[in-house]
Amino acid sequence: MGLATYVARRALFSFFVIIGELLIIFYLTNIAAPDPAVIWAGPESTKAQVALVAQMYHLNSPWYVQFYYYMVNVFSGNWGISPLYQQPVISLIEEYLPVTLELTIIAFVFKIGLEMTLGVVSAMRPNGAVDNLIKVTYTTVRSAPPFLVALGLLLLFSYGTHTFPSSQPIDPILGATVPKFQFYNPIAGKVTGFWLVDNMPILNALLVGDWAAFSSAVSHAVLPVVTLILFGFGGIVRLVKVSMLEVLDQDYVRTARAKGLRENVVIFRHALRNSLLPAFTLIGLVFAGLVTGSLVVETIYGYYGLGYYVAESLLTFDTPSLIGTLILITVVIILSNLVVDIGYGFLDPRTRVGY
Amino acid sequence: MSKSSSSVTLGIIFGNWATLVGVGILVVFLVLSALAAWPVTYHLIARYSPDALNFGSSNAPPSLAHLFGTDAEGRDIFARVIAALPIDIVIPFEVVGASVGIGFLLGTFAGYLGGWVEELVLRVADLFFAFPSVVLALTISAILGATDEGLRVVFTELALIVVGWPFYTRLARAQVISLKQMPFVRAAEASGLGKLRIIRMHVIPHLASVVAVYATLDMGTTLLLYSVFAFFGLGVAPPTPELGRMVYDGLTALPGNWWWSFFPGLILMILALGFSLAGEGLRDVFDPRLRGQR
Amino acid sequence: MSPATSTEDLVSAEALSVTYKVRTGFLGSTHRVIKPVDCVDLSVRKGEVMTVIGESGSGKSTLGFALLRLVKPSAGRVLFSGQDIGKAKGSDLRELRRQMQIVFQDPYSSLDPRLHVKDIVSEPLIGSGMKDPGEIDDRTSRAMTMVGLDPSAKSKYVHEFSGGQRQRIGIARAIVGDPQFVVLDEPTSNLDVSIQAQILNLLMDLQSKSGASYLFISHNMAVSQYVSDRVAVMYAGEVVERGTSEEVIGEPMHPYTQDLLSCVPTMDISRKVTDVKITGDPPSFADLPRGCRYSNRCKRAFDLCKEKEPALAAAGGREVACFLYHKEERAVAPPER
Amino acid sequence: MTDALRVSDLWVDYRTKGTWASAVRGVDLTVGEGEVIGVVGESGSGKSSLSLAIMKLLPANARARGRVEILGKDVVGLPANEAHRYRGAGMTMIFQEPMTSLNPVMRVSNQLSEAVTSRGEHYKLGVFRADSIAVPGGRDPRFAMGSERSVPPSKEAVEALRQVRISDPERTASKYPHELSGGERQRVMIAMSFLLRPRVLVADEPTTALDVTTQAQVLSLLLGLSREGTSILFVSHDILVVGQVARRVAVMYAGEVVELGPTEAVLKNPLHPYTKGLIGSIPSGFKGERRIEQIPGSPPDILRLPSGCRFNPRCKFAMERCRSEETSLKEMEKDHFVACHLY
Repeated sequence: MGLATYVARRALFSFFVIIGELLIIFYLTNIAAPDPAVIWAGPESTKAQVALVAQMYHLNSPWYVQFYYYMVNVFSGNWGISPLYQQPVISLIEEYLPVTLELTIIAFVFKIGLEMTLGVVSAMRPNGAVDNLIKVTYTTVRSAPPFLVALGLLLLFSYGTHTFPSSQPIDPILGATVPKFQFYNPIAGKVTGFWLVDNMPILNALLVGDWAAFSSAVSHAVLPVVTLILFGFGGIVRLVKVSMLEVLDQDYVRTARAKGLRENVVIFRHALRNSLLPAFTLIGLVFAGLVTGSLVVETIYGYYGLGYYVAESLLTFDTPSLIGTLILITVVIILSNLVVDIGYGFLDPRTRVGY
Repeated sequence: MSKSSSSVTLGIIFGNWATLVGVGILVVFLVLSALAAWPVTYHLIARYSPDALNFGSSNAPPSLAHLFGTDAEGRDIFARVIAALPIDIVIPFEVVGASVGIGFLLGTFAGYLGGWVEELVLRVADLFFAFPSVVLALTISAILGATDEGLRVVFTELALIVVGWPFYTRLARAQVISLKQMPFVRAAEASGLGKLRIIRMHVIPHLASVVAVYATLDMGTTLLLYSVFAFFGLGVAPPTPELGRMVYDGLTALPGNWWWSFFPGLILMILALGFSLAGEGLRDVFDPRLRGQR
Repeated sequence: MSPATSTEDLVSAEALSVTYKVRTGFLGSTHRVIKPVDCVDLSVRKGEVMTVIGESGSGKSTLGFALLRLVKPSAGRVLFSGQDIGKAKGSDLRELRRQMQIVFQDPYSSLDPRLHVKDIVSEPLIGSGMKDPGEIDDRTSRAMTMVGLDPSAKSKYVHEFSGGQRQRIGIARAIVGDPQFVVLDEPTSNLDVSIQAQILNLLMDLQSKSGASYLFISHNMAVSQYVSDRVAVMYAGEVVERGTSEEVIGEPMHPYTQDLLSCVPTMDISRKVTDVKITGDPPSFADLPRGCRYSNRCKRAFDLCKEKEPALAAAGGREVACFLYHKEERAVAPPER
Repeated sequence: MTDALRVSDLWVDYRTKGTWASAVRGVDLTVGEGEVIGVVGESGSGKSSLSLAIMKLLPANARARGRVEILGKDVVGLPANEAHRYRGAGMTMIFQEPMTSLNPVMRVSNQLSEAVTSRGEHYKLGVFRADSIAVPGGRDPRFAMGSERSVPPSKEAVEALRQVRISDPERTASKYPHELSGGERQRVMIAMSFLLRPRVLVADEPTTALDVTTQAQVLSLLLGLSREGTSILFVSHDILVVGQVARRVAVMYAGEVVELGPTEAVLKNPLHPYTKGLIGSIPSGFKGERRIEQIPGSPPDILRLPSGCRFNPRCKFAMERCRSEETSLKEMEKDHFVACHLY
């Protein structure tokens, strides 16, 4: 009952978020802009193209008619045509999204794991040598603009030592030969692929068992993943450290010790979970941060994913692509926040039931 | 106390020295950017004008003559970095200043007045919180900037403020809500002090210190964020030099002329570090919960 | 006991209720309404010390706050010298505020750490509209002297004072405007016994000198007995027994009051509180028993107690809300919970 | 009667502002088997530091000197990683704040079961045999991180909850601490002690945060525990509460024991002026009947202790000698000691 109410309320709120965002964008593109057709067609387009676009998006009609078609199009999946690629935005997203999703999820898992571990390690000996080293490292790293980290790694490991390749998600020669993953789909009743999975270079190679492609995809992903991990690094380290120190000072940790439990049991069973809890509230933000980071990271490494696509659209003022990806990213982030919050509710019994 | 001497040294350096270093960095950069208005600065410090073309020494690697090297047109990158400082420093102040102003005002009154005012402000702030703020700001900035290159930087700042204010609104409101429960505020109410006076005497002094900490830390973040906007061409219009854009422009010259991108990025990092260290120092002063255990 | 008391009411609460919304459900997704003060009638006479005794969660502090208009009642009203304080506005309200003051439990959080002592103490004067800095300064110094603080300390910050001295600052703030009514919300419960003695003696001296009415909120029987003329015992948001201190504490009638008193350790260590057989815990507002709110813990409860709620009515010289002393007809209307 | 706990010349120092300041100054105390001894003192008297030092649970910026023997074994000199062998079935502790003394993310039953497991391990080891190194690695799937499953509470846990008079113990066992009231939580803490069957229990203000009706129940449970052979060090600021449970009382002031004797003797015939003042400060009687005594001033800061007798600045009997010469405990009547130059 509680959970269902909660999810329903969140779903309703999420709907308003998307509507709100669409309103802002509609206002900017169709009303505030001095020449809406140019916005939609792109600044480089010819007069004829502009006229065509104006007709396509009903830009010569009154604003409420425009608004009607704008909303209908958004909710029916007709997200316009990218002037840059001359393809429907939705099919571009289909192509690029899985690549970035794979990259950010890998980075996310490693980042959370690494930061939490370092936070706990720092708290074991506050102001000790290890703690200070960690502190110096993250303070410096998080001040670096994401492109500087990417650039540094690129210069060192790609151009310098040639340890890792400098661009693309996979070696293009290998990439062309990897078959797409297929499986027997009991619902469709036939062998099909799965768009999300078979467009993820690492997972797809793994599932079809192409080891050459797999190792190529992995080595192409190393530098982007490391850069994403270092992007905004330290927030969780610090939070975990502070809350661990606080928890270690709590009465219930003393109770655990007074019970005669060994120190490692006290730390791992009693202190750890409580001190990791506050970090979970930051997890949604971390994920959103990684999505942002992927714009820069994919641009510099030429990693053809959603981030690269958004960056290209920004640089060429490709409005339909920008709006399409914005809506998509909003949905992804809303969903991830929902998952995080529900997960938090289950991890912390205090938030679960009211009495 | 069996701490190794090196760790104690690191601790001391990071305790008080860190704040000093942070403030030092900020002062140096503020002075430099103030001086950047006069051409004589470049001759004294960099020895070249940021716009002077010198095809004779184009693509020169870093050297004593050109500390950060030169670009394809032979312009001195060090001089161009100095020329880019004013805009890169002033933007965080403008953006954070405006966000703090709006957020502080809305949050304080929402928290103190309660009722429908609070409900409305909170809902709107929540709405903005649910947006992927950076991507939204980038999109807004790109849509508005598509038509007018000259106004792009203004649109970018607006976009950053649009996504920046909700944080301060929530921060201020949360602080006010907890202050409102404090017996000393209750006592002021019982004494017949007006709401405005209570806000002025009891709420704002407490709030200001907390907001100051976050604002200082946020300046560093905003600087980095703006550099990302500039990186994507959403900053000031060329030919005005701009650190983020210089990094982007330099990417084409990789791996050969790495210094085109590297030094502007490095300067951004040092500047952001300055804000971050100064903010951490403030936090230690104002937030006793974290005092001494950074 | 104290001869200065009159029978005229200074402050009276009429059918006063306070309700709060609390968040429940998954991540606070639903609300529930609780009623920490439930239809309470209470009056404080001119020049007397009235004590509200109650355990944690009995609603006693909320009641004190509502009497001062620091929380808004959901029903009922509070009269101060016949004037409805809920309706007062502007200069009337300022005058009321000057007449009614409060001393809080925690001497730390009740004093703004960023202000000088003089700014804290003079707050009620400024709140009542006093402008003349000379007069403000005079009265601040006088109030500080009265509570045993050196007026030369008025430019210090509160963190320079000990807990007991801080509580003196809080008392100075309360009395600086010569209020007729002061609410003392457990003013000594955070203090050590030796400091508590100093503060209690100070309060009693101030009260007898000024002739003001005090509403003392306490969970400590010995302290309540020591300071009060009259006593009201609260349980789960309701007053269950009310009368003079000699009656209620000397010869308690309500089973709750009796049990409460039997649990208080005294100098007579042969009387063991550990022999008292009381079960259960104080109820939570979210889960009140049917009928009389004490019926689930009461040793003398009978069928009627679990069905109807007894009303506060005269018995044995005081008022008691218990069916042992008056039968069915005194039940209140079926509770709407 | 053998001594379960023997504290001799115990000092506890805290590192503040670069120097060491002593919160406990040379305390000697013995607790017999099954005996309840009360320690009374105001804030800053060092009573909490004393309890933490006995439990070897002092914070990182504190150190203990002297001896604390549990059944003849000293724990002060013990390395930190061996202290756990003496806690649990050896000695355990109950804290003032029932709201924070249970782990908020673990079910009550699991926290109780831990006590059973811990006791088992101690028994396997032979509790005070420090030479037995091998500790069985009891891995209980219930306690794996994140898997806080609702396993049926162990019989022993339920039985312990019943013993501390919790109604519906099965349901309570499967709850989380935040779903319990303060009194219930403190009773869960006592149930834990019942399960551990410790030789020594340190109870640091165990009833201060509770209502009087709950306090009476908790006090009677503690007495029940002592009847089963547990020695209890009952620490409180309230001499009347201590009087209800303790056979002997130690009164602490500024880190020292200033008076020690049978409860009745100390309450009826206090010798030290501080004890007299403390008892005189307790409000009694109706309004206007009698004015309570008050001790002037406030307890000293451990960084700036007065010389001589620590109480002399607040003492109305203070003599010249009190300002210069320190005091030590003297036996005035049988088993009744006082540290005062008046005697």
